[in-house]
Amino acid sequence: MRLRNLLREPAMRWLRGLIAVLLLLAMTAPALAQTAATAMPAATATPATTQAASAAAPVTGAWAQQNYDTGSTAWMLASTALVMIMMPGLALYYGGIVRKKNFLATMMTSYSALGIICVQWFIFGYMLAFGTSSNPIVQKFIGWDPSRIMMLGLNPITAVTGAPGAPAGGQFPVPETIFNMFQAMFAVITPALIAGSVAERMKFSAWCAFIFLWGTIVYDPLAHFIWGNGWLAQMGAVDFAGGTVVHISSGVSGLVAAIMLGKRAGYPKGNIIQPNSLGLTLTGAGLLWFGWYGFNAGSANAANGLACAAFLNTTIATAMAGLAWNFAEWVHHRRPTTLGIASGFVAGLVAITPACGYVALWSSPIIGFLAGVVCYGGAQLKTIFGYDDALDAFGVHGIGGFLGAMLTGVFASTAINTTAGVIDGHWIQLWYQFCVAGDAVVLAAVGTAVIVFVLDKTIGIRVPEQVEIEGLDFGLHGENGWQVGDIPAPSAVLPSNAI
Amino acid sequence: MRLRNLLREPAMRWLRGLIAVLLLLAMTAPALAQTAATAMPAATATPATTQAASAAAPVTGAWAQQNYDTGSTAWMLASTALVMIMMPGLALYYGGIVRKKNFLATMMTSYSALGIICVQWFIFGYMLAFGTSSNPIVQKFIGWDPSRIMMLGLNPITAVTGAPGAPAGGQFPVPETIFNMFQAMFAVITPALIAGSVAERMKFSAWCAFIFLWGTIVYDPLAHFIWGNGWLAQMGAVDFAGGTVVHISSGVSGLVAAIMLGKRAGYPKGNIIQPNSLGLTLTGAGLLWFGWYGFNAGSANAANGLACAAFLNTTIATAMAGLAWNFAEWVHHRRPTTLGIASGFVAGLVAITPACGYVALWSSPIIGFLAGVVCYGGAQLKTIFGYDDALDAFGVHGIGGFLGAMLTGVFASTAINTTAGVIDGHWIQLWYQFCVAGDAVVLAAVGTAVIVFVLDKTIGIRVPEQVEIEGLDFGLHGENGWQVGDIPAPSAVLPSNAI
Amino acid sequence: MRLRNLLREPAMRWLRGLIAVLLLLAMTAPALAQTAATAMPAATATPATTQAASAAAPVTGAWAQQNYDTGSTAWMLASTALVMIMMPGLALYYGGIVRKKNFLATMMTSYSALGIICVQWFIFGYMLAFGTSSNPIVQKFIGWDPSRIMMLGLNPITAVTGAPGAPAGGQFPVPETIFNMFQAMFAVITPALIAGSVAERMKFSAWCAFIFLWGTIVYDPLAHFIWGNGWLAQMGAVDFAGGTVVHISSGVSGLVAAIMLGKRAGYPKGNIIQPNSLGLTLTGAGLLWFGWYGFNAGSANAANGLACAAFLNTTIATAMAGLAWNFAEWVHHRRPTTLGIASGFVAGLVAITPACGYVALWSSPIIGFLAGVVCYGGAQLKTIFGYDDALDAFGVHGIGGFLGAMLTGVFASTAINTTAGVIDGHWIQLWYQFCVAGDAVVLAAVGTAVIVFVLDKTIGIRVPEQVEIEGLDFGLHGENGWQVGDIPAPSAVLPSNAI
Amino acid sequence: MKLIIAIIQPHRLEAVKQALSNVEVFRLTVSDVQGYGRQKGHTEYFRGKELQVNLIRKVRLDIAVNEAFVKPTIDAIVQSARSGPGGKGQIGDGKIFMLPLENVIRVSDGTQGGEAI
Amino acid sequence: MKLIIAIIQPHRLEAVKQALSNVEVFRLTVSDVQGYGRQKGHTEYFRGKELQVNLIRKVRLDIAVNEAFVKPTIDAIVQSARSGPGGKGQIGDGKIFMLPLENVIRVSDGTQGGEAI
Amino acid sequence: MKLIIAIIQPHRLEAVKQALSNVEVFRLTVSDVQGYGRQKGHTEYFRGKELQVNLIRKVRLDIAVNEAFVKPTIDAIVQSARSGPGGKGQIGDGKIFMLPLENVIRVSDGTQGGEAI
Ligand SMILES: Nc1ncnc2c1ncn2[C@@H]1O[C@H](COP(=O)(O)OP(=O)(O)O)[C@@H](O)[C@H]1O
Ligand SMILES: Nc1ncnc2c1ncn2[C@@H]1O[C@H](COP(=O)(O)OP(=O)(O)O)[C@@H](O)[C@H]1O
Ligand SMILES: Nc1ncnc2c1ncn2[C@@H]1O[C@H](COP(=O)(O)OP(=O)(O)O)[C@@H](O)[C@H]1O
Repeated sequence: MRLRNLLREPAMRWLRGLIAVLLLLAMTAPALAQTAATAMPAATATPATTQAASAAAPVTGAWAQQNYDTGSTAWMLASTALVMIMMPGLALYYGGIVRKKNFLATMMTSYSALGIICVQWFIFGYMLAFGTSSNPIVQKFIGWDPSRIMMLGLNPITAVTGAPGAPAGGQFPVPETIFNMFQAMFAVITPALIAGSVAERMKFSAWCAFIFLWGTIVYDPLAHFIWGNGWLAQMGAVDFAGGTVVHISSGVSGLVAAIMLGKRAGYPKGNIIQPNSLGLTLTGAGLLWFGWYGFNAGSANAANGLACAAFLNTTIATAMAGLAWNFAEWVHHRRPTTLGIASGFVAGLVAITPACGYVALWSSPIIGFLAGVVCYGGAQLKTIFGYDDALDAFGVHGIGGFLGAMLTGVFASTAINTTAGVIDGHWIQLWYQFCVAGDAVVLAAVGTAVIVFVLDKTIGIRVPEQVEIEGLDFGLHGENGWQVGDIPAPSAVLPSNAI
Repeated sequence: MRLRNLLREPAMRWLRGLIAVLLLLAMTAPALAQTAATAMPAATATPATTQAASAAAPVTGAWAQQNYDTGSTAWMLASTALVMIMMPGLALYYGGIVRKKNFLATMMTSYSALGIICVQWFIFGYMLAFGTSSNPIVQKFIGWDPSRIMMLGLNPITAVTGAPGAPAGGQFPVPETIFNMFQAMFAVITPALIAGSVAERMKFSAWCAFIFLWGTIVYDPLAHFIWGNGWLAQMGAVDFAGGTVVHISSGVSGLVAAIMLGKRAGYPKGNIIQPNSLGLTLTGAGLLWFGWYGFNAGSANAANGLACAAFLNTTIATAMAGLAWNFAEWVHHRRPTTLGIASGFVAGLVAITPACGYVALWSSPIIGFLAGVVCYGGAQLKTIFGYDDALDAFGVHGIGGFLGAMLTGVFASTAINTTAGVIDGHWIQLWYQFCVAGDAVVLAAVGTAVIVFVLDKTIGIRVPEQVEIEGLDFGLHGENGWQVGDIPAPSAVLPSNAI
Repeated sequence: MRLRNLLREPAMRWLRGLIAVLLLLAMTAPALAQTAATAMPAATATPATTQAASAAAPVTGAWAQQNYDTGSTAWMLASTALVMIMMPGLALYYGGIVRKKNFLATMMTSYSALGIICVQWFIFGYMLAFGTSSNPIVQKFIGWDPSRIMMLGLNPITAVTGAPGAPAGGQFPVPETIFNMFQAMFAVITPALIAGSVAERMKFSAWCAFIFLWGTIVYDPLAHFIWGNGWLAQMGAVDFAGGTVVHISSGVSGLVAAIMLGKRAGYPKGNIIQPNSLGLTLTGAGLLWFGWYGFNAGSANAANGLACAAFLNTTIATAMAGLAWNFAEWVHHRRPTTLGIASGFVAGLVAITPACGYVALWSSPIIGFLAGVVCYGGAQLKTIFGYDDALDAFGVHGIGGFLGAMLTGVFASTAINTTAGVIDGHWIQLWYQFCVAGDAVVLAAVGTAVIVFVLDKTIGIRVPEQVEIEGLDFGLHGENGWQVGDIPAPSAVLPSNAI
Repeated sequence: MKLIIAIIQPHRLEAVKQALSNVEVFRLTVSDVQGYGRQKGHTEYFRGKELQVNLIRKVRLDIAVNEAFVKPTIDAIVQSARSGPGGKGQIGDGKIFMLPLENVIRVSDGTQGGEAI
Repeated sequence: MKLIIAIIQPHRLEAVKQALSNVEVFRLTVSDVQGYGRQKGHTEYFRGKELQVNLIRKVRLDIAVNEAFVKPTIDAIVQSARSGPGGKGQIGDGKIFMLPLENVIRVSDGTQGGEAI
Repeated sequence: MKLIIAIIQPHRLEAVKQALSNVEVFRLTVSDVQGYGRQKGHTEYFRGKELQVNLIRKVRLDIAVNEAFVKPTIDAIVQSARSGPGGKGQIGDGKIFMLPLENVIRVSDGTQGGEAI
C-alpha cells in the first residue's frame, strides 16, 4: 500500500508521534548533551567507597574513577536481567491460561510492553519518575530534569545512585545507568500485568496506545511519589519493591479497564475459561518467581544484608502462599490444582513485594498464608459482581498488593530496616500504608478511566466480534499459535547413511 | 462441604499439622525472637573484610556494619536464584518425558516441593542441617539451635557465614540469610528429583507427606553429616555440591520407592514410555544446566577463584557427558537422540557435582565421559532387573552420583582445593569417599523404606487404577495439560480497523 | 552391532578422533601440567586490588592470595551462565519456527553445539583464540601457548585476566578460568546460529563435523584477530561483544552453507514456512534477550560503569528494533506479527552487540530503529535472490551484524569508552570498522565454503529425500517432537481418596 | 436409519448442539477436520512473506438417527449452522451428507438396531 | 462389504486391537473424536470456578471388512471394548455403526473389491 | 452420488489435491488419522529402549461426488498417492473406500442433491 495513505491511518498516530520525537531528539542530541553535561557535571555523582586501584595498566581520567561498589553493581546488573525475564515469564503465565486462539496475542501484550515502555522510559519516563525537580513543590509530584531526557546529561562513568529509601544501601552506590534500567523493567511489567484483565478482547493498537499513556500518566507519577522522593515518601509511607506502585496500580487499572471494555463474548457461560496449556503457565510462574528475586532483592539497590533478608522473605512468603491457595482449593472443592499453586505463588510474590525489605523474617510465612487464601477469595469476586477480569489481574495483583501494603505496616521491624510497624508499637505506620495504597487506587482508577474513555472515542478499544470469535492471534497478528496437522509420518527403516 | 468434616479427612493431616505449628510459632515469635537475640547476639557473626565506608549519607548503628563481602554476596544472591530455576527446569524435563495425561501432575511434583520444603526448611529444616549443637556428640549427627527456628534468633544484618569446607571461601563471608536460602533450594530439589522414579502412579497427598518426612528424616541429617560439620566432614570425606547429599540420596530413595510402589499399569509392555514433548524436556535440561551453575559454582559460597574453577569443571564435564551418551547410543542402536544428549548433560552435571570444587581442571572431560557412558548403562538396568524407575532417577542420579563421589577421590587435587586424591597419591581419600557414598545409600534406603511403608499403611501411596488409566492430571488435579480441539478457524480478510 | 564394524563407519570419524585426542591428553596431563606450571608460573597473573583480608580462619599459601575483584568475578560468573542460557533460548527460537517434523532436530543443533564446542574450546580452541604466542608475527594471526591446552598450565587460583580492550576493565581482574568459560559460550553460540540457514535439511553427522571444523578454522582465528590482540585489534578496529566475530561470521557462513546445501524440497512454494509453535519462538527470543545481557554487559569483563552503559544501550536498541520491525510490517502488509517483534528484538540485539560498549547512550534507539527496519528488508532478500536461508540467519545476523559494526564507527563516543567515532569527528574509525567487518565476511565465506565442500565429498551434507519428507526428528534422531493421540479421557467423578 | 455427516464452522458448534437438542437429538460424535471448498483460505505472514493457508478448520459431526429424525436433524443443522449476518448463510458454512446406515450396536449391553441409536 | 465404524473409550483401544487380531482383522484406521451421548461430562476447575467439559474424548475405528468378517468383527469389539468391572459394560463404552461399502481400491497396486480389503 | 473415503500418506496430500483439481474435484474434507495395516510401524528410542510405534500417521480424505466423477476421482487418487520410486506404489500407500451417498445438503442456501455437492 501507499506509504502516504498509511500515514494517514488513525491507528498509526502513536507510532508517527514516537518516531517524530525520537528523530528530533536524535538530531539535537549531541548539542544538548554537551550543554547538559557542562551545566550539571556531577548531578548525582557521589564519590564513595573508592578501592585502592593498582591495576596492571595505568588508567587515567574518568576511567580511573571508581565511585561505585563492584559487588553491588554486579548484583544490580544481574537483578535487572532477572526482572527482564519476568516479561517472557508473564507471557507464558498469561498465554497458557487463555484459549488456543488467543495464545500469541496474549503473549504479545508482554512483548509489546517491553518494546514500547523501554523506549518511553529512556526518552522521558525515567525523568518523570526519578528526575529531581529544582522546584520543591513540583518535586513532590513529578520529576523534571532535562539532563535525564534520553540520558543526555548523564556521565555513564561517574554518575552513581545509592539506594533510595534503603538505609544500608547508601553505602554501596551503583552506576546510575543500571539503576535506570532496573527501574525501566518495573515500568515495563506494571502495564503488562494489566493485560490479564483485558485479555481476549482488546485491540492491539488500543493496547499499545494505552500502555504508553498509562505509563506516562499513571505509573511515572506514582513511582515518583514514593520512590522519587515525592510527597508519599516525605510522609513516611514505604513500599519496598512495588506493592502499590506496581501491583495495586495494575490490578485496579485492570479492573476499571475490564469493566469499560465489557465481558468477553460468551462470558460467564461456555467453556471460555479452558486454559490452552497449563504446563506453559506453570513454567511462566516459575520464571516469574525466578525473576522476582531481582525485583525484590534487587530493590535494596545493593548486594547487602537487606537484599539477602528481602530474598529470604520473598522465598518463604511465596512458598507458603502456594500451599495456602492449594489448601483453600482443597477446602472448597477437593482438588488442589496446578493452576492453583502457580496462582498462589504469584499471590505470595505480590503480597511480599512491598514488605520484603521491611518486615521481620518470621512474619513472611504469615504474610504468605494470608496472601494465598485472600487472593483465592479475590478470584471469586468476579463471579459475584459479574465483571470479566479474565485472568484475575485484579483478583491477584490488586487485592494481593493491597494486602501486602497493609501487612507491611503491621510487620515492619527495625531489626531489618529503619521503619517500625505495629509489632514494634508504631501504629501510625498502618495509616501511612493506607494512604499510599489508597493513593495508588485512586490515581490508577481515574487515570485508566480517562485513557480508556479517550481511546474508545478515538481509535476504539475492542476487537470486532468476528475477530473475537475467530481468535485474536489471526485477527490481530495474522498468525496462529497452535497448528493442526503436519505431524510427520515416519514409515520405514532408514538407510544407514541417513544421519 | 462442611469444614468440620473436611478437617477429619486423613489426607489433610499433614496440612493441619503444618498450620498448627506455624500458627503456634507465629504467636510466640516476637517473644522468642527477643530471648534468642539476647541470648546469642553474635552467634555466627564474624566481622571480616570491612571496606572503608565513605557513603554520602552517614549511616549509624547496625546499618553501618558491613561484615560481608559485597561481591560474594552478589554471587550468592544470583546463585540462589539460579538454583531456584532448577525446579521449573526439572518440571519441564520430567514433564516432557511422561505421557500426555500425566504432564501436569508430573510438573506438580517439583512445584509442590518448592512450596512444602521451603516452609519446612525455614521452620526447622535449616536448624537440623546447619544449626550448631552445643553438645559435640549430638553435633556429629544433627544440628540443634533454637535461635535458628524460623530464624528467630538471627540478626539479618550482622550474621554472616563463611564457606563451609571451602578453604578460600572463609575470606569472603556472606549474610547468613542468603546462605540459608541457598541451602533451602538444595533441600527442595533433592526430594523433587525422586519424582522421576515414582512418576505416573503416586498419590498427590502421599507425595506431599513423603517429601515433608523425607526432607526431615533423610535430607537434613545427611546434609548435617557432611556440610554441617557432622561426623563425615570430621572424618575427611568431601562432597563439594551434593553428589552424595543430593544425588545418591535421591536416586537410591527413588529406587526403593519405585519398587515399593510397584510398576505402572502396562509396564514394561505397551507404549508407556512415549514422551509427550521432548522439546520441553530439552528446554528443561537447558534450564537445569543453567541453574546448576548456581548449584555448583555457588557452593564455593564466594565469588572467588574456587567458584570459577568449579564453573569450568561443571561446563566441561557436562558437555562431554552429553557427547558420551550420544556416543553410547550410536554404538548401541545407531541413533543419537535428543533425549540422549539431554540425559547425558544431566548425568554429567550429577557426576561433576561432588567433584567440581576439588578435581584438577584436566580431569573434567574424563569424569564427563565416564558419566555419560556409565549412566547410559545405568538406564538399562531397570530392563534387566525389572523395576519401574519411570524416568531413571536412580539410573542417572543414583549411579551418576556414586560415580562422581568416587571419582572425586581419584582426581582431587591440591592445585584447586585443600583435599588431595589418588592422583596426588592420597589413596585413603577413596575410602573416605566410599564411606560418604555408602552412608548416603544406607540412610536414603532405610529412611525411604520406613516412610513409604508408613504412608502405605495410612493414607495409601498409589492412585486408584481408574486414575492411572485416565491420567493423573485430571484424577489428581481436575485439570488437563493438553487440550483437543478449540483451534481457531480464521476464515476471511478482516476489516482494516480490526487491529 | 559389532563394535569393530561400527568404528569403521565414516560418520563416526570425528567422534573417534575426539576420543583419541582426549585420551591422549588425559594420559599425559599430569606430567604436562607440572612442566607448564613450572615453566610459566605467573603467565597472566597480575596482582591487583587486593583487599585487606581479615577472615575468621587464617588461610595460607595460594588460598590467601586474592588478586581479583570479587564484584567483577560475581558478574562474570553470572554473565557466563546468562550466555549459556542463550543456547536453550536459541533452540526454542529456531525450533518454534520450523515445521513440526523438524522441531527436535532443529533444537538439537544448539544442544550439540554446546556439547561439541565446549570440549573443543577446552582442549585447544581457547588457546588458538586467546593464547599469547611468543612470536609476534604468529601472534598477529593465531594464539599459541601450550600452557593453555586443556588449561594444563593454568593455576586456577592465581591466574587472572583484565578486560581485553575495555579501558576501565583493567582495574578489576577476574580469574582466568571464568574468562575462559565466558568466551567458551561465545564460541558455542556462533556456530549454533548458522543452523538457522541450513535448517530442515542438513545431516546431523555433517553438522557435528561442520561446527567442529568451523570453530577451529573460522571462529578461533577471527576471535584472535580482534579480541586476542591480533592484527585487527592492533589496527584500531573495535567490536565490543561480537558483531563481527559472532554475527557477521555466522550470518555469512549461513548464507554460503545454505547456497551450497541447496533449497529445501518444496521451497519456495508450499507451506514450508509455517512455524510449528510461535509461542516457543517468543519464549526463545525472551531467553535470548535475557542471556544477551551477559553477552553484552559481560563483555566489559567487570562489574563497572562500562558494563552498565552497555546494558542500557542493549536494552534500548533492542526494544526500539522490535518496534521498528513491527512498524515495517505495518507499512508493508498491515499486520504487526509476534514473530516480527521477536525477530526485531533479535535484530536489535545483533546490531547493538559490537556497539554497546562504545556508542553514546542517546544513539541506541537510532541504532535499534535502523536494525529493525534494515533486517526486515534483509529477510526479504532471499525471495529476490532465490536462496533458501531458512530461518534468516543471514538476513538478521549477517546484515544486522554488518550494520552494527559500521554504526559503531559512527556513534562511538569517548564519553563511554576510549574509541572515538564519526560523531566525535574521527572519520577513520569507519574505515577500521569496514576492515573488521570485511575481514569477517571473507574469512567466514571462504572457510565455510572449504569445509562444506570437503564434507560434501566425504560424509555428505544433506539428508536423503525420504528423511526430508518424513521429517528430520525421526530420520536423524528416531524421535518425534509432537505426539498425536494419547490425550486422557477422564470420564467420571472420582472416589474421594483418589488424590 | 441414516448416518448424517455434517461439516460446519467450528464456532457454530455450540449453536448446532443447542439446536439438535431442541429436536431431541442428544448423541453425536465430533471431530476436527480441515476443509477445502468454495471458500478461499486465508493469508498468514512470515517475516513479510505471505503464506497461503488454504485448508480451513471445520468441525465434523457424525450423527446416527432413525428415519423419523432425519428431517428434523438436517433442518436443525441447516438453520443453526449459518454464520452470516441475520443467519443468512455464507460461503464456508458447510455441507451435510446423508448415508444409509444398516445397523447400530451399543457396546455396553449389545442392543442392536433402531433402539440402540 | 461393510464399513464398520466403532466409537470406543480411548483406554480400550489396545484391548480392541488385540481382540480384532484374534479374529484376523488386521487393518483399520483410528482417529481421535469427541463424544456426546448418554454419558455425562466431567468437571474441571479454574481458580475455584467449575468448568463443565461435556465433550468426552473417544477413539473412532473405521474397519472395512468382507461380509464373512462382519459378525466376528462386531462381536470382538463389543466384548473387548467394555470397560466396567468384570467386563460388564457401562455408559460411555460406545457404539458400532455398520454401513454398506460398495467398493475398495488399494492404492499401491490398484486391486479392487473384496480382495483389496 | 458416492462418498469416497481415501486413506493416504500425509506427504502425498499436496500431490493428490493437485491431481483432484486436474479432474475438477475442488471440494474435500481432510482429517488426521492413524493407520494400522499391512505396513509395519517404526521404532523410536527412549534411553536405549526400543519403542514400537505401530499406529502410523495417515491422512483421510472425504470426497462427495456425483456418479460421473467417481471414476476420475478414484483414478486421480490412485495415481497421485503412490509414493514409491517411479510412482510404482508401495505398502502403506493407502486405500480408497466407496460408499453410497443418499443426499447432500448445502448449509448456506439449503440446496439439496447433486447440485449441492
Ligand atoms: N463435495 C464435498 N466433499 C467433501 N467435503 C466437502 C464437499 N463440499 C464441501 N465440503 C466440506 O464442507 C466445507 C464447506 O465447504 P464450502 O465449499 O466452503 O461450502 P459451501 O459450498 O457450502 O459454501 C468444506 O471446507 C469441506 O470441508
Ligand atoms: N446416535 C449417535 N450418533 C453418533 N455418535 C453416537 C451416537 N450415539 C453414541 N455416539 C457416540 O458414542 C459415544 C458413546 O455414547 P454413550 O451415549 O456414552 O454410550 P452408550 O449410550 O452406548 O452408553 C458417544 O460419546 C458418541 O461419541
Ligand atoms: N480394511 C481396512 N479398513 C480400514 N482401514 C484400512 C483398511 N485397510 C487399510 N486401511 C488403512 O489404509 C492404510 C494403508 O494400509 P496398508 O495396509 O499399509 O496399505 P496397503 O495394504 O494398501 O499397502 C492403513 O494404515 C489403514 O489406515
